[in-house]
Amino acid sequence: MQSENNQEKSGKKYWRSLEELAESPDMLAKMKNEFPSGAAELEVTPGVDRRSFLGIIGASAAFAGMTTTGCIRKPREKILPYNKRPEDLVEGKPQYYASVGRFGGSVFGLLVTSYEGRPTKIDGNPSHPMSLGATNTFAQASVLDVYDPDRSQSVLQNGNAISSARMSMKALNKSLAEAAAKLKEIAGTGDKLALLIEAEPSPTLNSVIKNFKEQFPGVKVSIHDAAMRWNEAEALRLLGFKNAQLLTRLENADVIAAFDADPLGIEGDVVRNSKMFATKRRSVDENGTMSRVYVAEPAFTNTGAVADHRLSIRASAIGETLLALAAALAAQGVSLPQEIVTRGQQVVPTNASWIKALATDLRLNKGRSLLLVGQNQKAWIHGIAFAINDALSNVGNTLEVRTSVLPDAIPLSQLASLMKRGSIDTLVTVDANPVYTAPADLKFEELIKTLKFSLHLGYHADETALASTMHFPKSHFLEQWGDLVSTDGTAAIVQPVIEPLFASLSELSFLSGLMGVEKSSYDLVQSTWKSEASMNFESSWRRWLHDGVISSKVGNTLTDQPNFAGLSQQLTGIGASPVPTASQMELLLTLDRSVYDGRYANNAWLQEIPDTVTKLTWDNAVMVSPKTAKEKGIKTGDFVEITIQGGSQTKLKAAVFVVPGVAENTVAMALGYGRAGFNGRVSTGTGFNAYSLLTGDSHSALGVTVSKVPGTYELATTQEHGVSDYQYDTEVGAEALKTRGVMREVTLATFRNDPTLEKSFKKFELGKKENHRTLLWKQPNETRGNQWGMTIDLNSCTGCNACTAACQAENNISVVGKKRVLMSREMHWIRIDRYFTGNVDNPDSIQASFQPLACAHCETAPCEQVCPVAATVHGIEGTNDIAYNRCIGTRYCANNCPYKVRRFNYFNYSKENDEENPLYAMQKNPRVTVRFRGVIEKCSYCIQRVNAARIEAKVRGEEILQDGAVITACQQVCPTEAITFGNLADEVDSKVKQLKASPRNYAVLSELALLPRTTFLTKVRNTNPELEPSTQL
Amino acid sequence: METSVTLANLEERVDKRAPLVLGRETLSSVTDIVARPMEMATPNAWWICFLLALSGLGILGGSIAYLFWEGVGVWGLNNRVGWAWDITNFVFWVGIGHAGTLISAILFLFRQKWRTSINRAAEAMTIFAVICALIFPGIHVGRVWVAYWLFPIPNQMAMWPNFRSPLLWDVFAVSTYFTVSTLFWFVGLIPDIATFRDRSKGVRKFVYGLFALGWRGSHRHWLNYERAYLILAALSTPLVLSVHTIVSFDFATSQLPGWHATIFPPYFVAGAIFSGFAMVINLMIICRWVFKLEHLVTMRHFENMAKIILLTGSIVGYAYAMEFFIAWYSGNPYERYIFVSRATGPYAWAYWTMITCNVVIPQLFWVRKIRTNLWALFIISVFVNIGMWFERFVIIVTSLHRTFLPSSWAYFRPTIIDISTFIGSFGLFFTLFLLFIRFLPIVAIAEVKTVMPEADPHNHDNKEGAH
Amino acid sequence: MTPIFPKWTNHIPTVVAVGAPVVLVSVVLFVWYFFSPKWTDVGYSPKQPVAFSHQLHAGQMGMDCRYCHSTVERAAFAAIPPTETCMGCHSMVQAKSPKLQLVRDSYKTGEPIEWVKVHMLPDHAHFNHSIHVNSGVNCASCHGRIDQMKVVGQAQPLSMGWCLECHRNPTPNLVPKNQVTNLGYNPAKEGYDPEKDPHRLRGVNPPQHCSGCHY
Amino acid sequence: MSQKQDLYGVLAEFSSASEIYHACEKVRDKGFTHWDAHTPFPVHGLEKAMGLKPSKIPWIVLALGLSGATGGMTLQWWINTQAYPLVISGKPYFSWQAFVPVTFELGVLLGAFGAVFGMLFLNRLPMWYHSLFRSQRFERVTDDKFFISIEARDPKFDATATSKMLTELGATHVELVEQ
Repeated sequence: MQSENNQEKSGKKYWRSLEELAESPDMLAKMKNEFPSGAAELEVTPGVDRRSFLGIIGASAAFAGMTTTGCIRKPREKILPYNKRPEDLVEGKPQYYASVGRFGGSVFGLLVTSYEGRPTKIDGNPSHPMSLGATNTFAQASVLDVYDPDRSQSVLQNGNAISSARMSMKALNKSLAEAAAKLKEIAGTGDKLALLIEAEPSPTLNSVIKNFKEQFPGVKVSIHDAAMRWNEAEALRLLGFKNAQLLTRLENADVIAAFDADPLGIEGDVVRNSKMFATKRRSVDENGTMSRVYVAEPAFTNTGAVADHRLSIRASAIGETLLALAAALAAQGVSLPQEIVTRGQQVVPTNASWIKALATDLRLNKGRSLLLVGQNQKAWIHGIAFAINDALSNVGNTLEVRTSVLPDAIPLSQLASLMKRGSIDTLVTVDANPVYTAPADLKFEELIKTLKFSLHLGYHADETALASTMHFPKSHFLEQWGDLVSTDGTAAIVQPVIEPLFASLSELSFLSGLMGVEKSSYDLVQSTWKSEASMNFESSWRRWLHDGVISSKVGNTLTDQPNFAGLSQQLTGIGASPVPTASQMELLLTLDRSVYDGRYANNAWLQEIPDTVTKLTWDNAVMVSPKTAKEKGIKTGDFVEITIQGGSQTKLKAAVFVVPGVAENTVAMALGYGRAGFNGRVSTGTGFNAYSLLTGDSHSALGVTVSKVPGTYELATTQEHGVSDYQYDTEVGAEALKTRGVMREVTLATFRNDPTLEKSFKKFELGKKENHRTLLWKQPNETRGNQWGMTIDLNSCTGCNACTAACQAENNISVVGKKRVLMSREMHWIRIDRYFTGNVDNPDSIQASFQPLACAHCETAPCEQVCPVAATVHGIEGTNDIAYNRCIGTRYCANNCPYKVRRFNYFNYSKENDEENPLYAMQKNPRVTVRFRGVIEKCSYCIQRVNAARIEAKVRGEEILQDGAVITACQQVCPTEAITFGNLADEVDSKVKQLKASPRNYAVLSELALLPRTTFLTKVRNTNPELEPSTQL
Repeated sequence: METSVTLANLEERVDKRAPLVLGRETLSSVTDIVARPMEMATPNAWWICFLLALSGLGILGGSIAYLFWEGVGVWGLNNRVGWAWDITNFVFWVGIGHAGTLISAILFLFRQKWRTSINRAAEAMTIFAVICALIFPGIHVGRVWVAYWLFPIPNQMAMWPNFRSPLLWDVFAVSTYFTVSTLFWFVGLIPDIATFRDRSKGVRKFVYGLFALGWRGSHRHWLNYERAYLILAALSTPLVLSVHTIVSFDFATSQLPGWHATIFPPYFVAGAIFSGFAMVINLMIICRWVFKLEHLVTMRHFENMAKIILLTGSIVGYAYAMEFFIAWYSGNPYERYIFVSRATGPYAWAYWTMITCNVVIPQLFWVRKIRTNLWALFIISVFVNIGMWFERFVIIVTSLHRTFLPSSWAYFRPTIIDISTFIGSFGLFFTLFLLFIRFLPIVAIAEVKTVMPEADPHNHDNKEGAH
Repeated sequence: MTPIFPKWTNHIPTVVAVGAPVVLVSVVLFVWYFFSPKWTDVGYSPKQPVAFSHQLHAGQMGMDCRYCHSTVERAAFAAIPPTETCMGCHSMVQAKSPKLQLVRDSYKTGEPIEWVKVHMLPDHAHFNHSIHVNSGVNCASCHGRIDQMKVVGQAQPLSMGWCLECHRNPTPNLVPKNQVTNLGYNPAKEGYDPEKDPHRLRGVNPPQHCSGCHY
Repeated sequence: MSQKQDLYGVLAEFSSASEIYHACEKVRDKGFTHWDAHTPFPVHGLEKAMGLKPSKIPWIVLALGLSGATGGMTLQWWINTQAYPLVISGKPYFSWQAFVPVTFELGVLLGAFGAVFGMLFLNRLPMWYHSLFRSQRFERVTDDKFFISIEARDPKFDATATSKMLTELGATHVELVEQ
């Protein structure tokens, strides 16, 4: 399906025409012509088509009973054919390009869909080992960043654009040359020069930096990136591995213990981890076994949510708990370094039984277990974890030590102290945004302003850009050449899909430009890989681009024995940490699941994606557990003031969000919001800047005071929304859930004793089960060909939201904004319902479960019979269709939908979106109608993909589609393969057919005899019999 | 005092009590009494009320214009609660309308002579209420400009409406109801308009003459006329019952807990009559006082209406209780929960307002003193209408905001436009009603005459007019 | 005294009783005919920037439709040929003709020629050329005898009802695959029976459900 | 004679329901055919006194009502099974149960039309001009007076004799009315 890439030849002309376009004053107007020339027929010209289309409807109102399209002279539409059609481009047919990207500390392969040169969607590259076809929310949403109207569009000098006119590539290169000259003059040999980069594992970048060092021998290289695993690297250094990193192999792990770690959420190679983790969860169907997950964490993460046993424990206690675990293991005869064991014996753990059970489980699963520690934890804690993994001979099986591609560099804190001392007076920042993301106590903004000369390359005119002497616009990774290496050493080429919409530079061309070298990043990348090529470079280059993977791996696995001497020294003086109290609380700062470290703050999709656990959109908040909240007398929406004791008396006023699962007397806050220094039209006014509380290297601080201050703040959640009392609703909801068979969950033990699960589900069945499928009437037999159906495996779903993001990208779903989410008018077609179970007063008993829910395409859909104009009726292939243009908007169907999955366009959202962010329209998928004011919309089972596949099949002369011929957007993206879509009428059993035969298969609200085509696979918790199951299931 | 009142035994109890027309009124004096409001110089009170009503109408116009311009989003609705004030107001107004038809049609069939002096005003109220009601389903749709798709009109799309949808049944039921009520009302008006043709001069004479259709009291006409009137009454009776039944189908035929209930049709009809009569009382008390109709609209009329309110109010109360019982008895957790949450959840305040106004307060009518006291009558009737509006609100909103999946629970808050649209609809109603009392006979003159002793051809002890 | 209304007014009811239905029927018929796409859309033939004659190219010279509209068998949309296609011949043929000035300019400057769209479907109706062509629906079924048009005009209403007519009974519009671009081909006259066509691998069953075209 | 031509008939005024009742009985017995009674309100039983046949309205209503109902059901059947059969909630195409309400409403609607327009038709209304409107006194027919009119075209009619008869029957006033 990927088309052989040859931009170089065929693309060129087409791109240049785009380049002119980028320079022209009114680019949008031109884009309408240039871009979807063909797509003019494919209704995607920004706004226009839909608007004229609305016009048509509007006018037709005047002609009662007549056509909606005829009876008025339609607006004169133009067709603008290509001048020279690029090779292998067929108007209206998508093209797929392989590339690679770095998202939240993970590098994985991508497959970019593009229509007439517009990238419209990003998916995972199946042949890339770190992606295997899946992606995450960040990757899905990053396509929107290309069209971010606030992306930096010109060079800034001391924070002001050097010219008001639209910047041309020529002008940009000119000022780059000037900057280069100035840099040479000021920096000289670079003794006082520093280069600040992000943790980007790119060989070509490394070679460029090498050259940079040759030109400026004295230059200090520093890395500042939320994804940078300093503590892990430091720990490995202590153990004798230079410049190394860890690669997790969850596919081999039967017991996973995560301590304040989130391998399935935002830490490390999330996509691959999830893929591998899921194989050990879905296996419960094949051979009745599955992995067991223990999690000890201060606040809910995706990993914590899927845990079979979850300990709600404050961040500062992770170290001692690990020591205790080590001791417990030693007691069971596992040989560990003496220093660790003795330390461990001194600790008096609060959860001895839990630790003992875990120890036993780990020991029994030697070599098949894995202990993980979060990146916020200190180096020595990582060291202990490694020691334990080593003792359990997990290293090599579930864990690998690999050489890192990153250049060795100093952390930001050291750079800052150098700057303070004045031993740095020139700074070149690439991509990083330290002014916003640096710890508050570094006062980085002041520091950077003291410098003689500072350069910045960034995608946005962000805080650092404004503070620096000069800022240069960076191109999106879909607009530039480059290369990236994954943790497992897989290298891939970053290949452009579109010419930069605005004059901008890649890191490579920027740095080489500063060295006065006129070299295109394309040549730089090629020269890096010349050596790798087997015989004919040109052909292997093409193959690499086509596959999206470079045949040979970079770096290697380190197998030499760790040396614990260094670690042992670190442990001296380590003991039990002080326990936080209501007056002296513990602060926990986490990376955000929507905006990461703030870099996605201007991405409307991500801002509106409901957080996995809190379901919070457009904001972050101070999260406290219900117990603590009750004690402190604060509730959701209240304002509190957080004060860091000691050193810098930093304060922050922020709103409270009460949510179960947060450790006692801990306040947790996500970073990346409240970017006062950057006024993006999306990011402005969202959340509170938690960086102002970040001091030192650690993301958790002890002894902070939290005091209620007057005033309240409205937090927009997509669950329990708008309710007067959040607590009331979560609790009543959880209570109600016990009697409703909506979210079904059993323990593995129960499942084994009751393989059909009939006994376990008895309490949920209303009336006789056999009646749930019997109807009073005879269904009309219109059904022929494929019969579409879907199963969603609740056992592997980690609630990561990737499906929601993918669906939004695929189906042109509008963003509605905070005000309307508050009114519960969000438009997501697939939402992930989060349910808590357990007793709010006992944090350890709290568990969360996820249920992705979209239209279930009921065979006896209640929505259909109530529509007065037959706008939503059944398709012959068992889909519940909506003809948007037939809908008159009574909302009766939405009312009558028991799953509440129908969404109404209360305003002309898509039009508003286009007016607010003029470029967004270019992302629209031409195969899906853009909805307009006053119509209902909902999941269509990606009917556009179904139709495309059917048409292709019919053209080939086939009737029935093979299993896998149609993959829905949510299924394609799902990193845990929880979603399966396929043909139920398949003779040879399709995957979905088999899954529906599983005893775990159940229909939500089956007693209503809706015969939904989407059913769910029961969640199974593999609880340890030695421990009380956290909740009675 | 009597313990139960049924329409059947109402008549002879009532006849024992008081004549239908008080004082020494003659045929022509009756005409004069009714004619007074139309022939007297416009009272200032009328002008003040009319201006108030007009400004209300203006608010309605403004709100609707804004709604059309911006979209349905200007209301507080959301993806969980897709209907709220819009449909509440619709059901509320349709309900109000029912009393009119009940008085004119059903009481007519039951030969309830006492209806004659109030049925004209009541019918007018019906028509105006139904006009107000018709607005809401009209403007609540997302794309008003294609609302005509609701009617089976041949079109290039070869598409037809879906006759399985209760909403489409509504379209037919309510529009039929409106048409038939209007015809019924006009037929009743013909002889009286003729009366005014013969009383008035100039333009008025011409206009009345136009609408009198040349009525000359011919008894050959009366023969067909009475038969047609009787049949219309006979048709309207099942019609009025069907209309609110079908309105209740909007909810009953869905499968939402709190909506899906077989008890709805009778319960809705009772509720409609309940609120309708309350409205009639309010209106008649005012008209009677302003236009000195004490001799035609007697306390006996009010007392009868009060009794009907008492009866229907109790029926409604019974329905509320029965809903709870069924919910519990069904053993269906969803049903059980929705009713518990109505009484205890976020909307408990609305629920208890409803109970107080609809079930508790009307019980005061057991006391004769209260049901014969105009002030009490007026205030209690107002409460009844508040209660009935809340009944619809409770049914629609509380059911929608707590459906099957706890994840989809939400809360509805009205916006200023919700409120202004509702208030505006009263403006429309009173504008029409004030015009009516100014230009048309608010009492059916010919009918009142038939219930006077003079009307009986065999009444020989009456010497009136004999020489 | 004299009555309000003169005697003749008594005839009004009769007149109305007879007249009203007549008026009503004629209004319906008027709307039925004049408001339908058959009247409003058919025959729309705007002036094009370049006076390209299909009659000449497709008709007299007998060029195959697919020579220019090359994507029609592969894609949803039958692409208007890029300028280079025109120049393929016209760099030699009529190389100097003033009629072709615009084409030559476009070829030089790279600015596309702004053709005016003739066959416009609403945005929410997804029509796919490839499946129709591959099912053996003759171009003329929807576009009429393009090969006889000097200036292209809309030949069919392209209304939903019109689409459905064929989707409910496609047979009359089916021709042998190799006759699809033969606009003159008349299956009825040729006695063509799709059932018996050996080259057809599958029966033609066009969708009639909403999501067949609207999504 | 010409005078006879433009004479409509004789109009007699009575002042109470009972009087006109008895007067009508007499006129009926005299065998007049083209005559009528005019009253401000339907006087109970006067049709007997006048010997009128029962109204035909019910038959008209029945006919129209039935056609309305059948039409309604037929329309729905045609749309759902012939015009464009659609699978809706997996219900049968012709789910007649759902079609009852509309059928009923259409029946009632046409029935009501039958009643109203049937009545107007049988009464030959609207008839804005009528000879009786020439009489000044006749204006009170819609207030409190009762009238009997006997038309000149009645074979038994004789201007003087008929007027005399009516006076004897107790008419308080008798006048001749022109065409």
